[in-house]
Amino acid sequence: MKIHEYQARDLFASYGIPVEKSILCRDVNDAVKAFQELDAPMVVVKAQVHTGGRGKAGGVKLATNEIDVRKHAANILGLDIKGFIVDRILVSRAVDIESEFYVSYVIDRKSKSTILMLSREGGVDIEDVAHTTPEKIHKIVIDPLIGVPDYLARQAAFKLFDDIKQVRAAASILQKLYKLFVETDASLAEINPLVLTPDKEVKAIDAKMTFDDNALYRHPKIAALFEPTEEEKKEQKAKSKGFSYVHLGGEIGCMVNGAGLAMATMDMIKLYGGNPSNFLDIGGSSNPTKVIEAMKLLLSDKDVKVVLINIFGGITRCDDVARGLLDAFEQIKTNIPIVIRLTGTNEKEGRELLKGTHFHVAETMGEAGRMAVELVK
Amino acid sequence: MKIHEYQARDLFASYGIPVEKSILCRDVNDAVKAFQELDAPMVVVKAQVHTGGRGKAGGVKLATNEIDVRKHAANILGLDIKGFIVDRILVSRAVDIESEFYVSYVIDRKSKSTILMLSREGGVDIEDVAHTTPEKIHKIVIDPLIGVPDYLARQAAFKLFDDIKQVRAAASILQKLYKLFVETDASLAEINPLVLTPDKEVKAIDAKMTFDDNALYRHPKIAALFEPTEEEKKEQKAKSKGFSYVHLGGEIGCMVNGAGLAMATMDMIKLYGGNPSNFLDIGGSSNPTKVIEAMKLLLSDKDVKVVLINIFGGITRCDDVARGLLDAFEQIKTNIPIVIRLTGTNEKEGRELLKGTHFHVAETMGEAGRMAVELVK
Amino acid sequence: MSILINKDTRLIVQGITGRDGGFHATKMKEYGTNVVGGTSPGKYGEKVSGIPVFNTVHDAVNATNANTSVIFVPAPFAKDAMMEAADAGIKLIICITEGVPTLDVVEAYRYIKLKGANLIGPNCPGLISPNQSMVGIMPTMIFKEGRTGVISRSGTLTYEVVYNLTENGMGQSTAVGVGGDPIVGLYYEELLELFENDPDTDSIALIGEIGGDAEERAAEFIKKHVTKPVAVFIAGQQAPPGKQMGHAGAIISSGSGTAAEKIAAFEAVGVPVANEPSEIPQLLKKQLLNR
Amino acid sequence: MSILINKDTRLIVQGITGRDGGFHATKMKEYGTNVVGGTSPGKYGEKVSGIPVFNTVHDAVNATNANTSVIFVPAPFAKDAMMEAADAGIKLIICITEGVPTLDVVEAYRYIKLKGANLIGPNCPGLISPNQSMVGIMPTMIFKEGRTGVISRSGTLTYEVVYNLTENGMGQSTAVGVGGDPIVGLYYEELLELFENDPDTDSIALIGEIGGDAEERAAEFIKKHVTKPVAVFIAGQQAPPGKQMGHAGAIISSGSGTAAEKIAAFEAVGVPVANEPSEIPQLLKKQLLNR
Repeated sequence: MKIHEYQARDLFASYGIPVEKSILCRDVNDAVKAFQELDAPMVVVKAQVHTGGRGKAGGVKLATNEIDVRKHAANILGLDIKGFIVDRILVSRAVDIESEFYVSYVIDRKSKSTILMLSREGGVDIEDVAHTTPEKIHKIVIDPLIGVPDYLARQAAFKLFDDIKQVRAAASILQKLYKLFVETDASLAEINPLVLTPDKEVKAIDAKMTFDDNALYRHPKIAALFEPTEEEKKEQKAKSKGFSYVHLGGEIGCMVNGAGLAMATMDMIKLYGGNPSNFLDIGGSSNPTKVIEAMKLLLSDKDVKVVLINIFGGITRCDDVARGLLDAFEQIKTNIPIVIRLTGTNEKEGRELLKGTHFHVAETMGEAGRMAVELVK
Repeated sequence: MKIHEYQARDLFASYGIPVEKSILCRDVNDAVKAFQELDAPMVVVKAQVHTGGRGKAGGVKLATNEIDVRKHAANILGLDIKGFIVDRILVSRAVDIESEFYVSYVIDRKSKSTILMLSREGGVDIEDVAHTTPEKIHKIVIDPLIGVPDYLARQAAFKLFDDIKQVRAAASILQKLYKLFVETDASLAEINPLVLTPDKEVKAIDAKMTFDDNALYRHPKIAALFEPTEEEKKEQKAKSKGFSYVHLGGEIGCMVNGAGLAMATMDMIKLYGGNPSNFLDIGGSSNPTKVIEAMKLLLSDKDVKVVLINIFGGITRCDDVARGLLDAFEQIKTNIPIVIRLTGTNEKEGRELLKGTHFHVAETMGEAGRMAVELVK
Repeated sequence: MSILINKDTRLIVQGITGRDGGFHATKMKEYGTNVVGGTSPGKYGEKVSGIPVFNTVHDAVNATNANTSVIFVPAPFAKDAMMEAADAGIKLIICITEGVPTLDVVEAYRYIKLKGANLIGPNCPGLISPNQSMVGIMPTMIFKEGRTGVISRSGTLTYEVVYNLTENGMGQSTAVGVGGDPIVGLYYEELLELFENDPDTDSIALIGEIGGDAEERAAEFIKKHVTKPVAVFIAGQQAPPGKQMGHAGAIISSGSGTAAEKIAAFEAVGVPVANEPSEIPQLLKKQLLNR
Repeated sequence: MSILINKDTRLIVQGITGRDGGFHATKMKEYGTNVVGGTSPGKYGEKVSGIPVFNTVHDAVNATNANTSVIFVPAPFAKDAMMEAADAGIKLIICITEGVPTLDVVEAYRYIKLKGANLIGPNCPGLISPNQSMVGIMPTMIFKEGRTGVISRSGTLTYEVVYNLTENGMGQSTAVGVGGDPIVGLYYEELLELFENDPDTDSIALIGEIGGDAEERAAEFIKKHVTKPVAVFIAGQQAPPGKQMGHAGAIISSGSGTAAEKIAAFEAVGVPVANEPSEIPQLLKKQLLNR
């Protein structure tokens, strides 16, 4: 789950990580008031959206006077950044910067632990640094039973700074950030850039955090920060009913049990020249109610011209699945052609039950894919 | 460092460990007021002293009415329990007890970790249980990197209880007690007895904690609970000057560098028929100021008839030590005979310097011991 | 005959008195898995389908000499269950539970390694050595004893591949679903090594997915250490970047983890990649014939 | 020639820019110990008696290939220093610092074992293999190269015993002061085993103290595993129960840990116990002659 920069800054501040004073604004007048209140020679006006690349999209601007603040705030509010419409901006004291650094904690699949990533090349796209000069990114695997003791924080901070005072300041930030990471079940906690000011202070200038969805149940305050997009609301609704749904935009609706099989089905549609309209995983069981809910969601997409149902009968047998589908489609009235492919336990019995209905029945995934693509034309 | 039961109870309560309501009293009228305030059918009046065996000494009494409360309070206040005069009593609700259990966390030298000890034989002297029926005491070594996770607390609680509700209650107490133990750097946290009441509640009826002196610097609130005895004050004063002192009561005063050598010196005095008056370890260095302070402390004991100084010259050489002693005894006027034994680096040079002084100079520990014992007669 | 589980497997089921635990314990026992016990605190003395229930894993191990455990407890308790199993001396821990917080898995995994044990899952279907032992929630009827090892990040997709293998006369030595979460236990490299060293495995089917770089590392590992024929299928060629597909495993992070990259990695080391799951059997047969 | 340290020891001094660290680093170097570096955060580039200073143990190990570390940092930082050494790959860690909180030692010790390293101390004088290497604060001039191993819980008492050994022509292979705190690293059993297996050690002097039951366990261990002559001295026969004597090691808990019990334990397994430290040499010589 993503949160906004200003929310992450609040979390940073509550863990004692030094961030500049900033004020969240929802309109131009608020921004001007914020500028007055901050009483700073220069401020930065930043779009608050759940995506990166704000700078390149014109979502981050410096201002030294009210006129500029007003102008930038007006321009940024309402801006479309990668499909996200800016409805909030953050007005923050601008800091003089001597040098910029990169710091993050992130879950690492390979080491099966949290890793701390550090670089003296901060402020830019860290992916670029990773590709062009990987030696400039330091990775330290954190032992979850030990965390970040003083010596490790110091050792890491020496990768960024040479002066012991700055090392101590950075080490303290690294320990606090890890504490925040662990105590909120984050999957990413990033400071980019961490800066050194001309008067040798170490500060976090940006704040980015994402959280583990599986752990939100034990962090109600963070869960409350969730702001779903329209698409995400649809996906959330699906999830609450026990299935996963992602809208894609093609014309062949898919309903599959299992995420891997669902992706393989989409791939197959493409292989045969069609376009999947969605990813829809109805999970383990295939009871009629779930099928009805899933089909309704699927058919609410007006682009869908054909539906492909691909079910692997495992613990639930194919004949039971077939009966479930027949029950379900008695309640769903649709003229859209339905291709059904059933494999697994008792598949012949299952297919037998579907014979003579309006379903197009396929034997293999390949056959089903070809039939669906053909029916679109 | 020891604390009183009522102080340990406060710590228990602050960690959510269930203890009965109780009130500390310093005089009889307080005790009567406490009885009224508790409004309980029965109370227990307990002496608060830094030693065990209160019950046997008459320091724990039950009362059901004001007259008895007054009587017991009057009897217990001022009682001498193993040399400790009772100046405080705790008046506590008395609980009906169905069964009694023993629980403690303690530092274990063998496993080099904290161990949890549990027994269904609570309320009695646990040392007796350990000697007669060791199989009734369960010991669980705690991994300091893991602590006491739910499963371990449950596993331990099943050693005491069979009913899952009581197991859950006890498991929660075990986790809280460990947290308290670790967060206060305790060396012992003991509940004896932990009881099951007739209405199936699990409660701590007594509370005992001792703390690691080395860690008191980071627990100022606990350090503030220190109440030294007169002897301890003497020892504390010595410690603040860089040496260790324990009063023993014999007639031969000892001043030695190193705890092991000091004990060996005491043993030797006994071996030759004398009685050491004290243990005094002046530690690594032997500078005159320290020697003067140590000698003053030693001579403040009027039973001392002879002083034995046993110094091993290691990094500090014997000739330097001899010079230091000569300097020191120029400032200390005493008629008490002083036996000095110097061994180690440059021992001959050292002994040479002491020749012709009023010191009795010995070559070996044995000789020094014999000389000191002889001089007492 | 197999890797990880076989006739000597002595299994306990953690959370056996729960709905899922009880159902699958029964299924596993029916299949012939040697289910020696189950755990559920406070339910000592009860039985589930004739399987004795214990209060703790420690008690269960003491009483039954179990060496393997499968976990069906709800997600908030999964970390504790994994650690309890490791602490009690269980050497192979299979966690079926889905939705376990990632940092819980990180911590439990560290502890399990510390205790010298192995973890499969969480959020996995388990594993099966056909006709010997099934631990998890696999649909046993589609499996057949044989000489192909199967490793998969996916559930039903595994079954699809296994179904095709079985239909084509290729039985399985062992099939393992490693689980779809960001952090799971045994993965491609460890399992490839086990299959490479298993005298009763002739060929290996590997089913990957978009997200992470585990497939790329597997390709590298195969190049260096695997001599037996391997065939691969990668799901998610059509997944748009940054979209989460059903489980956390299927997410493409910007600039890496795409199906195209993974397919290229395998092809670069001479491992054939199937266009459809149904192609796996012939890709393996072709290599077996050419040996 | 020795146990634990020898000519191959490559030592770093943690806290080398402190008063004690600097003083003893110089002393150790003067004795011939191969002191390859020291650490003090932020002091990289400085030198102490010609010894280069590094910011972290990690850096020091990378630059010098050190295998041993001695710690002189103040007590509140000792735990961190011990863990830093273990994490950097140091295999023998000697902590001289006194006053380290017990639970800090418990945690550091666990981590050191996890990393496959060994700890001596804290609150110990260190160890010496005469004419090869001295690590700690031992008065080197009283030691002489030879074939007697010395293990002791005490400081100056060790020197007393060593002095008597040297005076009686019995040099030392290695002398180790294990430290007087409730929890310390290597102890009687591990050291007895090392001396038993050291071809250049002929006999062993063991110096014990009241408190705990380590001496009793050592006696049991000697009975089972030690064939070389051992002589013992136990300090504290006159200590009253429950009194703390100078350091936490010397406390008698009620009902166990008395000198009498310890002496009885050794005598029961045929190990002679000296009445005075000066008797140790003859107790060993007698056994060596009777072999």
